Amino acid sequence: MQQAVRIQREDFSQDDEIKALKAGSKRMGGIGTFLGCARDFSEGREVSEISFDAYGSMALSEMKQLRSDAIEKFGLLDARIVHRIGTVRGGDNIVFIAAGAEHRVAALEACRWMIDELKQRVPIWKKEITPQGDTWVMPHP
Amino acid sequence: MQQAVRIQREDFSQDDEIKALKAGSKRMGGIGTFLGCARDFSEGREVSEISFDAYGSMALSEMKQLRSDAIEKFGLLDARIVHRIGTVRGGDNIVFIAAGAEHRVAALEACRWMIDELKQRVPIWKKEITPQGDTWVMPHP
Amino acid sequence: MRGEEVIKVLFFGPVAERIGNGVLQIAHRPGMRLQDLRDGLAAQYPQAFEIVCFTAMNGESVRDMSIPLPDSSEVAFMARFSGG
Amino acid sequence: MRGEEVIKVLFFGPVAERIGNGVLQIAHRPGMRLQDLRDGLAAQYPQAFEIVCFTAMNGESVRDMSIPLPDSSEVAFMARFSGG
Repeated sequence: MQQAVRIQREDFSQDDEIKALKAGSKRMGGIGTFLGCARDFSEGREVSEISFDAYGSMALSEMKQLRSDAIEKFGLLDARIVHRIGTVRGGDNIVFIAAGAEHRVAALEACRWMIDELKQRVPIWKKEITPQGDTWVMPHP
Repeated sequence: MQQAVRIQREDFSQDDEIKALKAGSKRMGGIGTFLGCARDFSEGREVSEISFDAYGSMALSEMKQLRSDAIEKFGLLDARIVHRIGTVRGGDNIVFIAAGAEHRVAALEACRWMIDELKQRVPIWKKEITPQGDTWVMPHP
Repeated sequence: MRGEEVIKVLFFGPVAERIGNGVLQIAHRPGMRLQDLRDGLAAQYPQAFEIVCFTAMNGESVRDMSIPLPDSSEVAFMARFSGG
Repeated sequence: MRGEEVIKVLFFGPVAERIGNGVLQIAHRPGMRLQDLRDGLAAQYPQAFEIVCFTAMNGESVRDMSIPLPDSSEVAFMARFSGG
């Protein structure tokens, strides 16, 4: 079984991730997931590819900490986080977050919290590659 | 490709559902899902199986309406709802909801709203089969 | 045709278990209202109707029990839902 | 050993692009603080440091720029994250 927190170039399977998430407990009544995908259009421009740069070692340790924090904060039974790096095309998967809990509210709230926190905490940067040139995405504060 | 809203005995694949959800648009930046599973323990009792009864035709039309309502209310690009009937065991999948939107907030909020509404609107009943006997689940108002 | 018209009444899950049946055929009477059907069945199956929370007519949720009940209607008296 | 000690400075994404490099080796001076390192680099690469929002030392986020900078430290000056 793969690690619960990963940064990788290759795509992932939700079925595999959910199977791994469930493996630890049959008391899991609710699983919330968030899947972030590459859009082929952003801020009025066509986007052909998105490429990622990451401070790999720090990103991985921040993601591991984020998973532990979520498990504790929401009383989860388990959680998983996978982020791709390298270059992806429109429609491709970028990030996957899953939270499993006894009841649905904790699972769904944890999922929402984790993706919000990931964007704040994890040193990864995306560049949009468009026919008009490449642009690093600069999120507003 | 399978229908976006289904009631079925057989299990489903999240990968297949997400692939179908994404098929309509490459502008989908966020997909929220909720997966409800059978717990092997409920209100202090061991649960060996859960069986479902449904008012099939009404349940399906309520689920279709729920999908349309969610798409309109949250400006989703697409949504899917699958509910199993028959008998499932601890850890098995029961219900799957997916909401795809341009941005994550709409996707995650729609997902939360859909599972809450499904429980209110859709005529399906679950019976917990335990070593001490069978009990229809009676949710509190 | 007189005497042939019936209402099909459906029960599911915990209500069906208490009725001991998933479907009943009830003779339709002219001028019959949903409330009349419910009153008759509730008198006959009080334990089942204790847990009835929702009523549907022809697959649509109904709150106003005073509406007329056409013949050949399909009515469901349902307990609180517990799917999902 | 004097003169051999260096600080490894890492840049990623938009900052690396403006620096024109992902890593710089900076000589370590005794008593050096994080702020000294930053000031020196910011003077040399003003465009890159315009977008620097976060600093990490040895993989941990740092807010207090007055802390001492041991030799062999790994420091990253980073723009606002845009992953996920």
